[in-house]
Amino acid sequence: MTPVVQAKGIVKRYGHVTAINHSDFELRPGEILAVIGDNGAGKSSIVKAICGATIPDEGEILIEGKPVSFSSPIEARDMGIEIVYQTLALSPALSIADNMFTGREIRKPGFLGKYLRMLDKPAMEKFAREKLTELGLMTVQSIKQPVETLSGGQRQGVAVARAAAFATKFIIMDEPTAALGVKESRKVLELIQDVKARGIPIILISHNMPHVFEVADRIHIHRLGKRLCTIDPKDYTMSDAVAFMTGAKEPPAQDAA
Amino acid sequence: MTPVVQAKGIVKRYGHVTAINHSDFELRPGEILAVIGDNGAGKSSIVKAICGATIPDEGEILIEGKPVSFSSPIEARDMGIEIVYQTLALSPALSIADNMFTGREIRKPGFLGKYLRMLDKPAMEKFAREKLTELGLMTVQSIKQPVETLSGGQRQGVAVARAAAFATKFIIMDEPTAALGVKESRKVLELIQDVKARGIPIILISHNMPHVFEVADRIHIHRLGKRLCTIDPKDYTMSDAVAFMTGAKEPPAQDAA
Amino acid sequence: EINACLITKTDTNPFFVKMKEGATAAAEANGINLSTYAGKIDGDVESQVAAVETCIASGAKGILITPTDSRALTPVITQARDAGALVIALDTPFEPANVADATFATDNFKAGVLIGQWAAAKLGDEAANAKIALLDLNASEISVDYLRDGGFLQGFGIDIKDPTDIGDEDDPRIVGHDVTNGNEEGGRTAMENLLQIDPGINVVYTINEPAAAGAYEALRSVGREDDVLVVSVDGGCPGVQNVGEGVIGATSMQFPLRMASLGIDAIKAWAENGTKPANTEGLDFFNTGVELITDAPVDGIPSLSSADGLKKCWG
Amino acid sequence: MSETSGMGSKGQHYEQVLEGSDTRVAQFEVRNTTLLSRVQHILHNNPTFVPVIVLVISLLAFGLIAGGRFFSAFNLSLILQQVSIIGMLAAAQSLIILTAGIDLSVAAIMVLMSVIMGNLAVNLGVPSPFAILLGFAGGMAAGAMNGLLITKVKLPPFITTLGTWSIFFALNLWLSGAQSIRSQDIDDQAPFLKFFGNAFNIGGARITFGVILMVVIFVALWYMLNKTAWGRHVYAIGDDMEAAELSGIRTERTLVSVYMLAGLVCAIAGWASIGRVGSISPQSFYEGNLQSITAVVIGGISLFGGRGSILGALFGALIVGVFQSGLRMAGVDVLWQVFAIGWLIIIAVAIDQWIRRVSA
Amino acid sequence: MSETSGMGSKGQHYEQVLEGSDTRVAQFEVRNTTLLSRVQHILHNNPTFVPVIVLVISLLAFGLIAGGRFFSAFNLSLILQQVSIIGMLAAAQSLIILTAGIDLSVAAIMVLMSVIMGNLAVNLGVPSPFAILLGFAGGMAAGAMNGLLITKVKLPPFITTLGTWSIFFALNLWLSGAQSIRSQDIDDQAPFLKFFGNAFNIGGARITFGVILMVVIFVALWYMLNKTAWGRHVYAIGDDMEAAELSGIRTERTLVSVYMLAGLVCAIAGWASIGRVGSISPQSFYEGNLQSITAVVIGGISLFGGRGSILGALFGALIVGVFQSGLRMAGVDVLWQVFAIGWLIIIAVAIDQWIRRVSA
Ligand SMILES: Nc1ncnc2c1ncn2[C@@H]1O[C@H](COP(=O)(O)OP(=O)(O)OP(=O)(O)O)[C@@H](O)[C@H]1O
Ligand SMILES: Nc1ncnc2c1ncn2[C@@H]1O[C@H](COP(=O)(O)OP(=O)(O)OP(=O)(O)O)[C@@H](O)[C@H]1O
Ligand SMILES: [Mg+2]
Ligand SMILES: [Mg+2]
Repeated sequence: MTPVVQAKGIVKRYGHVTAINHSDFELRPGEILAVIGDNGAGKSSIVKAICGATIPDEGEILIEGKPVSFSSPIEARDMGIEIVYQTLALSPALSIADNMFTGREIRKPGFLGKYLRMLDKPAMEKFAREKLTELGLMTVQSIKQPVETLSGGQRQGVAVARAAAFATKFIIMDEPTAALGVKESRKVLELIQDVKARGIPIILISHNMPHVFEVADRIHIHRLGKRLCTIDPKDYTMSDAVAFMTGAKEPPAQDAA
Repeated sequence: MTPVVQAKGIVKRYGHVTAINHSDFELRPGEILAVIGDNGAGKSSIVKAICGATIPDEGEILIEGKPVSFSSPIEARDMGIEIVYQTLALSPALSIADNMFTGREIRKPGFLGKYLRMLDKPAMEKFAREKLTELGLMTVQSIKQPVETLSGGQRQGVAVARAAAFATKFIIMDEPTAALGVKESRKVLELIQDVKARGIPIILISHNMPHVFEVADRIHIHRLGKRLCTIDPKDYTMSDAVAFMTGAKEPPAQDAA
Repeated sequence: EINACLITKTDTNPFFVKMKEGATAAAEANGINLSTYAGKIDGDVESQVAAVETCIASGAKGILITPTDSRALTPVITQARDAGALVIALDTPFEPANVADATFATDNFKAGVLIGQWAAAKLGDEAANAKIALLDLNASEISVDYLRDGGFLQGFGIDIKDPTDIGDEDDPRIVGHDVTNGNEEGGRTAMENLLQIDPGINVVYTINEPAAAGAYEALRSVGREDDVLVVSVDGGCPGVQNVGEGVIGATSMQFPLRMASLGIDAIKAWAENGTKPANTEGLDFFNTGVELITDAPVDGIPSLSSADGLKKCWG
Repeated sequence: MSETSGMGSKGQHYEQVLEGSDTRVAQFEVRNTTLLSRVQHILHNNPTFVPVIVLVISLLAFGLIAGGRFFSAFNLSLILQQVSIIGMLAAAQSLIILTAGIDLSVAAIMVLMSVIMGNLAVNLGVPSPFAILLGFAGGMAAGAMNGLLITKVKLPPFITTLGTWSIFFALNLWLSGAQSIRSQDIDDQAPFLKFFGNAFNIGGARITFGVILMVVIFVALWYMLNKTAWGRHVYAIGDDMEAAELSGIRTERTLVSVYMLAGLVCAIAGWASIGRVGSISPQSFYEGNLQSITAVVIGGISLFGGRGSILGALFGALIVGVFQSGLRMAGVDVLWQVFAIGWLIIIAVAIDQWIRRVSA
Repeated sequence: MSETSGMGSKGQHYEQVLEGSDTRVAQFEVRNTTLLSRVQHILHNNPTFVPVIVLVISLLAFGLIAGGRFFSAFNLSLILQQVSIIGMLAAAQSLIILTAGIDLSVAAIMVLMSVIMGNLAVNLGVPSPFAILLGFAGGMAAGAMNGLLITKVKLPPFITTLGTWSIFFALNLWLSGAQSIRSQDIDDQAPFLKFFGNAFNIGGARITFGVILMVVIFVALWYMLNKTAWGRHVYAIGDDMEAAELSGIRTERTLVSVYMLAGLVCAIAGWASIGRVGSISPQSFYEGNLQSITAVVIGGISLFGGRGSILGALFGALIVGVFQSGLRMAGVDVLWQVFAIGWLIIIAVAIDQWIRRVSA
């Protein structure tokens, strides 16, 4: 089966800092791929390179076997790729509903929508409320509230809900549960599994080993700017994974795939 | 023993949103107090009220038995209170060393420092590098690097190192390990215990139950803007704590302290 | 080869644009190499100082300048003269005038007096009950502004008190002063404002013809265009045309082209045999003259018709 | 693997209890203690009220100071006329300020386009509607130049428009030769250029088409900003450009469209200015850039972008107009008018900040 | 409690392996492929080079166009003199722009203070040094007014200084009666006011004390910004105000000190301007605000605050001076000078952005 994403020899330098150092990457259809690694290992950098949020200096990216070179994340999004950024990418002064729909707003039916391009706010608000309820974000007091008035975790919930609602090809989640509470994290993990059940593969960056081992089909271990190895969580323990990623143990000799 | 911090009936409203709803708070000498609660429960709000970063609408705060009303976090800091904010509070364009020392820079000895007020940059850089090494943040390539070029976790490391280095009264840490890797989180927990061993109490907000149960002496459970109860981690299980904080179970009838 | 400089107040006012054209043409005819400079806006002393310095540095034999501030430029002008350049003030005299070697200027006060007298004569006995609006330049009250304004009022027969201060008069016939920035938009707004204070205004003094055109639009919009006397100063061709069409009752024409060409001639003479131009008898400057242009001449005030004016106008 | 014994079928052991967790949406009682804070709250939720109230207060104040004349229908309609051109520029400026930009070139574009329309129609005999359309195209091109420099070359808007302001101003002087086109010549050759100078009277008030045009422009832009996706994108860009980009807004395209639209509005204002002034003068509106910014900030639109309603700019322009008219009627020197406007800016924005403080 | 079996003595079971983890600091080889990107890198690490290079290039270019006269020691020193006042304003402006502010009132403060000094010393007979000190105090007071409005009333700097600009301008016209004080009168009554007009010659160059003063101001401010804690705080505030506040900087006090210092520098520039112009003219330097901003941005200081070196502003001012002088010498019309300066701003800042792009 052709991988959904295949990246070869990606390099990204920032001045004297090397963020990605000839790294490979592979996401297979229908899987949840966890990406783990130390802080600053280059995890965010490599997924950003895949979705066009940064443009790599070297290397090749194939999506479903076809070479792509995105110049902006919008191109990736138009292909049905959704990303939950570590920085969330929400507009603080806009409402939750507006944020959920940026770039794909619903217009009113009929003349108003077609010619006057009027937005259908009630429809968008209803949808947004439903998605937040699915995630169990019950502390959000009003759906018209500007995002800047939400707590850190509530914001993360909004970003995750948005990605899950609109992805068709794959989703990248960069530490989606970092700021979330126990209950909310659990909901996100459930959501990830729901998405997978819909056949959409997911790249999950996380520092939470129990979460990673619970949901991942494969684990990509990133170290010093490159892929060290990929392991199957059924074959290795969390201790092994942590040992590989921190350099405490040598990784297994890798097979081709 | 007089509590280090005692807060009574704190209220904070933002327009129509109630962030703190007549909440109490208590930190005892030498202890690690964990604060847990759902996203948006008001954890960040209450600790910000304690350290002067927000000014509560109602209520009373005593520090070491003396009523205080901070009008800015600088006043709290001058008393030896350090905070690691959820948003970190680092200046992106300044170097790691500059960030560690903002507001308490080291001046050159002698005439240069005294009359020309010249900074002793080498001394500050050396100190900063030591502190980061203690935390195990080995991926930081240069101490003169602007903070904006660090990964999310590296930044958090800088903020934690700064607080630990300078606190004398107590430290508030708002989710200090949220963005940290396994190794780095571990270092932060060790650091927290070191700080406690120095006799400095710590308020630790965290969503990570294993961490909380590992280090906390007492756990403050926050729910819907107020303190629901405080529990001793030796008397209750993680499941109990989670059940209380999510409203799945009624909290125990609270004793006076 | 003779180097010379022309430094005007701005490059945006048609008056100076024309002056520059005149000087450039005269310089070409006389084989003089002329460089031109200007301030960015009225009052831009710094640009003019820099321009004079550049002229000194480039070894100019003569400098023609319309000082943007008649008092401010003295030191640099003195430097220029020390460096051997003939300095001639055009249009606006220095204070004192002998800062420059010579001044070729319109008597702005006289220009005001002419239109003031004309307006008073035109109204006859009604002049005692006139309601006068004065549309001035801007808040800074520079010399052209107070000279023309004061000249007009004095010509009209009003005590102007401090001649350098606008608006200190207490004659009840004055409805008010407002500023126009010397353009149509400002003229219109100012006229509207003053009409609000007293709709019965029947004499309007304007700092220049664009302001007059704007004032006329305001009058027209309230149907008063035919029963108000609008007077102005300048003598630009569009202004003279406006006199012909009844927009402006009378205007005092000045002669920027003449100033410029006289200036160039003087520099040539200075460069060739070291002679300096002389002032007009009884004045501390060489008066390049003002002519009253109106199609409704009154006795005792010599004037030209707009048709004749069009032959002499400058732009 | 024995190590993972802590994990149940559904995550960590302690997560098993989540089934029973509370599912209600949080609700708290709302109380506002003092009258002042209640007013502050109401205004906070309806920020456009603030300039409206300032406007009403200044109207009343000047009514008292300057007397009944000030309140005549005619005088009030006159203020509208005087405000109309700066109002349109303020509309254009608002669009740009909402994207966290600033446009120092709006007045330069306006004057340049009116000069182009005039030169074409009056001097070169191009039919007026055609000349006007060319002026509109020019306005959009000027806006596109700003927009492209900002998005493609990544220059800050302040710098870009500081530069293009000089450029447009120089072009304007060059094309016009610093000469005005006379009102009478326009009447003869191309009266259509003065279309917006036409007026009708209702009950003593004289309403020019230009005033109507200003209102129409504001309403249309308000609709676009508040009821269409494009408008939401404009706000999102002003709010946080990077977040907007990452969340799927074509920020560059939207920004260029904003600058082009602003350029078009300026060109329309240029046309309207011919009707208002009567003639076409390359020297007028030199201070129009700062005046438009003044109107926008008095109207409560944040210079940091993303916050405020474009209608605020309309009220802001009216407030300045009322002040100027009122001060003149009260016989205040130009000098002190300048002084008063300075304080007006500071006080109006201070009130606005006080209202916003509620949420800080 | 059996549930916690997953936890060892030191955290979770899987954390036990951390003992063996790698402890080296990460190192990567550094390679820059093309010559262009290498240049870009060097400049990126030394951003002040950029305006220096632009300055050298423009000097060479105008040397070619305008011929040898341009390169004479006298002409070059003349450019320095011409730049000195705007240069000092640019120094004040830089301070403020580094805090992410902007000051539209610098030139107004400067002129107002020179008028005050002149009125006191020449018209009222106050001894010159005393008049000058009062002017300095006035400059600091004006700066304090800006600073307090910005910190206490929380107005954006653009709006504050737009307002105070009007206020200072009106005061200036009022105090001076719109009249200049003549050079001769200053010579008679208070020659010390002209101190900075004195000059000495070295090899054909004429260096005024005003030029020296400008350089001294820049060096002093550079030292303060880069070598003292106060300077680091200024950068931190410009970078992220909230973070600066939370990380223990007394942001309000620092900001007020910045505005007061800028006001003082403006007052000093006001004194120097008397020496430069020779007289005291309330109308001069009307465009000084925008010119100082132009110098600052051409010098590579970010309008968003926190980035750039104050020395850049010096080079920025020199670049503009060289351009203006060169264009004048080459006989270019003012019209086209304005046009050229417009492009200069855009191109200089575009180059600067290109250099910065390396890290984006
Ligand atoms: N804009 C930038 N400029 C310079 N260096 C950068 C930039 N962005 C990232 N880096 C560097 O690249 C390296 C990788 O960063 P990245 O954000 O990809 O790490 P990460 O694996 O996502 O870490 P974390 O788990 O902390 O999020 C880090 O050393 C960081 O300092
Ligand atoms: N500036 C603000 N304006 C309006 N509402 C706010 C503001 N700050 C916080 N809130 C609201 O107050 C409530 C408590 O927020 P707080 O940040 O204290 O939560 P928290 O317990 O720290 O959550 P998290 O675990 O997600 O960080 C939330 O509902 C939030 O929406
Ligand atoms: Mg990351
Ligand atoms: Mg929080």
